[in-house]
Amino acid sequence: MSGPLAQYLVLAALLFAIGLAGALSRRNAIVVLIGIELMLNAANLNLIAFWRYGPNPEALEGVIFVIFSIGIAAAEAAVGLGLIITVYRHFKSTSVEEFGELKG
Amino acid sequence: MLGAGLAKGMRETARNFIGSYLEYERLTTVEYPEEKIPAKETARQFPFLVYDGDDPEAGLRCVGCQICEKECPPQCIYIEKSKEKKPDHMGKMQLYPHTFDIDISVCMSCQICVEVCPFEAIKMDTEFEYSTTDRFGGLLADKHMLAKSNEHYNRIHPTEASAVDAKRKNDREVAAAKAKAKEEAAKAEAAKSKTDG
Amino acid sequence: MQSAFYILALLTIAGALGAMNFKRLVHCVLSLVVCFAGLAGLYLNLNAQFAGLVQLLVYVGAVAILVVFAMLLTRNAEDAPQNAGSTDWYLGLGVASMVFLILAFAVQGSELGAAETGKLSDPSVKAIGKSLMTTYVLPLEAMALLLTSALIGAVVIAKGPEEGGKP
Amino acid sequence: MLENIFVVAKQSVMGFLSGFLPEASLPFISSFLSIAPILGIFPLLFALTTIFERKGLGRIQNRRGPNRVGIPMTDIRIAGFGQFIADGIKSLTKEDIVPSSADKLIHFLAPVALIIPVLLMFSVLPFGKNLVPLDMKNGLLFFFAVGAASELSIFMAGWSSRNKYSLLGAMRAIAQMISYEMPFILSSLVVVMAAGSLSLVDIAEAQTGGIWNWHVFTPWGLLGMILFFIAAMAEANRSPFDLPEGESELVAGYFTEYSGFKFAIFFMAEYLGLFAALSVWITLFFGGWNGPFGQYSLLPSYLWFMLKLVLCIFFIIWIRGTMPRIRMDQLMNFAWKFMLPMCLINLLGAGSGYYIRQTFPQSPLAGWFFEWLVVGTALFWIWLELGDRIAGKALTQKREYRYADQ
Repeated sequence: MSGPLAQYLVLAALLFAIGLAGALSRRNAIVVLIGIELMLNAANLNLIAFWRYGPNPEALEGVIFVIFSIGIAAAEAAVGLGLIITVYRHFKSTSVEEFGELKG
Repeated sequence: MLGAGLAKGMRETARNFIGSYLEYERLTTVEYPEEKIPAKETARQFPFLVYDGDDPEAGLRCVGCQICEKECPPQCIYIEKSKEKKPDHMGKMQLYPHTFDIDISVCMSCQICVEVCPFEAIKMDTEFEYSTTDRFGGLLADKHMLAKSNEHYNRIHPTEASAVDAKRKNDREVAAAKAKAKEEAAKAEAAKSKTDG
Repeated sequence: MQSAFYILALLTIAGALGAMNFKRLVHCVLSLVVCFAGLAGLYLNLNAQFAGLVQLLVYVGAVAILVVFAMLLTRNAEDAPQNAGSTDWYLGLGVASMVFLILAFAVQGSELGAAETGKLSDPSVKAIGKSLMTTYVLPLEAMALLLTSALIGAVVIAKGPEEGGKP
Repeated sequence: MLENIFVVAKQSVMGFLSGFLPEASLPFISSFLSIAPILGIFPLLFALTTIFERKGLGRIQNRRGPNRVGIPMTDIRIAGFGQFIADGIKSLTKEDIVPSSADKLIHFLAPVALIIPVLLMFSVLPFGKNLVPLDMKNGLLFFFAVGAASELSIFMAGWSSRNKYSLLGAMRAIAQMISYEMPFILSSLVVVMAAGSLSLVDIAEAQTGGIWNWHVFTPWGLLGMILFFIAAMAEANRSPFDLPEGESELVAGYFTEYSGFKFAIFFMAEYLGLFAALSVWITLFFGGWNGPFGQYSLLPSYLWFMLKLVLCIFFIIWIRGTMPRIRMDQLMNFAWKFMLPMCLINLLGAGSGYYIRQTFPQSPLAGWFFEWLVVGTALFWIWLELGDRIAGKALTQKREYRYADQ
């Protein structure tokens, strides 16, 4: 497959891979969260690209899906950062290695 | 109601805004170099030397006693006494200052020189516009710059100056009376010695 | 439109790489903002105006600011050293490149008809709003509930125990 | 004739240029011709506002304000209106100081990143009939989205200076702008509901036909107008919400470490953001470029717009001369406990007002009357209750000091 849709899909794949690499290899919990946000955004880009170059752009599924996804990402960021702040209060660090001690 | 206080405040500021164009008295400031607020009677800026009569050289009240020089906290006064004497207003022979300099840039307007002067010779002026482009020479006031007439003193501090004038007049009268009494006593002494002798 | 795509794609990828690789957390966040702005530009390029502007409003205006706040509240951890060359790093890089290669091959080899739609549809906000209120009203309500609970949850988590009271 | 003078002028210039310039360059020339007047007029308005503000504040405090600087080398003073040129020259020629421990790149980028979104905000504003640089379907959303981007620039400025005053100012600014972002957007939604469009051009056109069609003369529009104004003042860090740059406690807030022309850019960005917010305020509630007399327009539409904008500028100067700066806890309480519920209730009021008017299709006057009677009374009552019970208490309560009172 080639053409504009493939371009967007490859770009989204690259974005997803960068986010994944960051989320797996960085230690700071905030950076891990940023990586997860990047992966979510890659998915959003896919949705929009499929909607635009798909067979039926008159239907609004793609855009609506993205709007919901953005809303969920905002909620996720708020809760995730709240958790990070709480853990920081306890361990005085935001390194994900500390988080391992949380297991019961 | 929320906002009522704001409306009240805005009415007040609007009244100020319009009023400041209509009523001159509302303005609390003047446009300085063109307009000036006359100095208050109790204002004090920098010292000056008082002289009586028309001749600043002859009428200078200062006798060069150097008390002010010693008392001045920032030490901005420099005095050199004269060699010869001349009579003061009571006829007593006194020295006078040969040199009398005040460094205005150092003076802190504390008025201690005025407080300590026993001859009512140094007073505080209300003049403050001494700005100059010459930082060192321009702010060093010498005897000629400092000497100002008793009329000037009466004009800027009328209450204080009239008290000083009355006191000096009284001093003069007392001195004259004393001199007269002394003269009479001397005359009587002479007459007595004449009758005796 | 093609040159705009390349510029925006470059901006997005550069921003994403920066967000994952800078040492300072603040630089990561600012780089992330560049990435988000690039994505918003891509959405606009794809004629999804509403989605692009919402992306800008929510991600740049809210999520990035939230991350900034979290960063400022956890200030001691500002300079977390990155362990380049450790096992974690190799693992992350390896998995990520595998994922990318698989996805890229899948996309290239896909038989999916790349429907070159001639007409550009530009959905009006009215249409989006109407379908949100009719077809998708249930997800919308669920979303509202989720956001409310997330708001309350975040406040409860981050507020911590009451001062002087019981923990 | 006068109405379309700018449109005609641009068309004739474009027609002239298309004769010998290559085809590909024409869109750029066209954009440039649309942008250049904005870049000329609004910074000039900013410069004039600084001098008007100083003179106005002076008069409010029974002073004269600046009245010295006129034409150099002469005694002509033109009532002090040479001041802004002197200020401009001064800030242009001043030394640019960068703190040695600052994050140099971000410190340099912050003013640039601030002025770009602020200028972008102007691109969707309808300045007159057919005078809009970018007629976007989602113009209002664009305005809010771009405005949200300026928060981050303020954070960049505060953080990169490595100064605690800057950082505190930036923290305050972000907290304030995030808190008032929601009332800012929600209070404008009533107009979007009424006009059925997010395009500012459509919103302005929905209010043509005389002063009684302006949204401010409906109960929800009046309330929305007040709420939008308060939120806009807070978004623009304008007095009485100028805590981020509270001179008495924070030196100058987030731009403490900026000098010379970078400082001037911060200053200008603040005022330009304010003008943009006021322009949206005018467009949403005061008829935009519409004159108040229906089809007897008297003045060209862009002059009506500028007249309204200048009146708004005088109004905010008046507000600044009246109100003291409020406290941080008051600010937050007011945003979350009063502004947000009030905006949500106002949305309800706008919806019910719409249905009340729908029930009187024959006589708009009766619909208007009943709308005021029902919705207006309800909103006024809620304003009183909420204002006194919640906001009044929050605004007047004594502040509790955690450490100082012991």
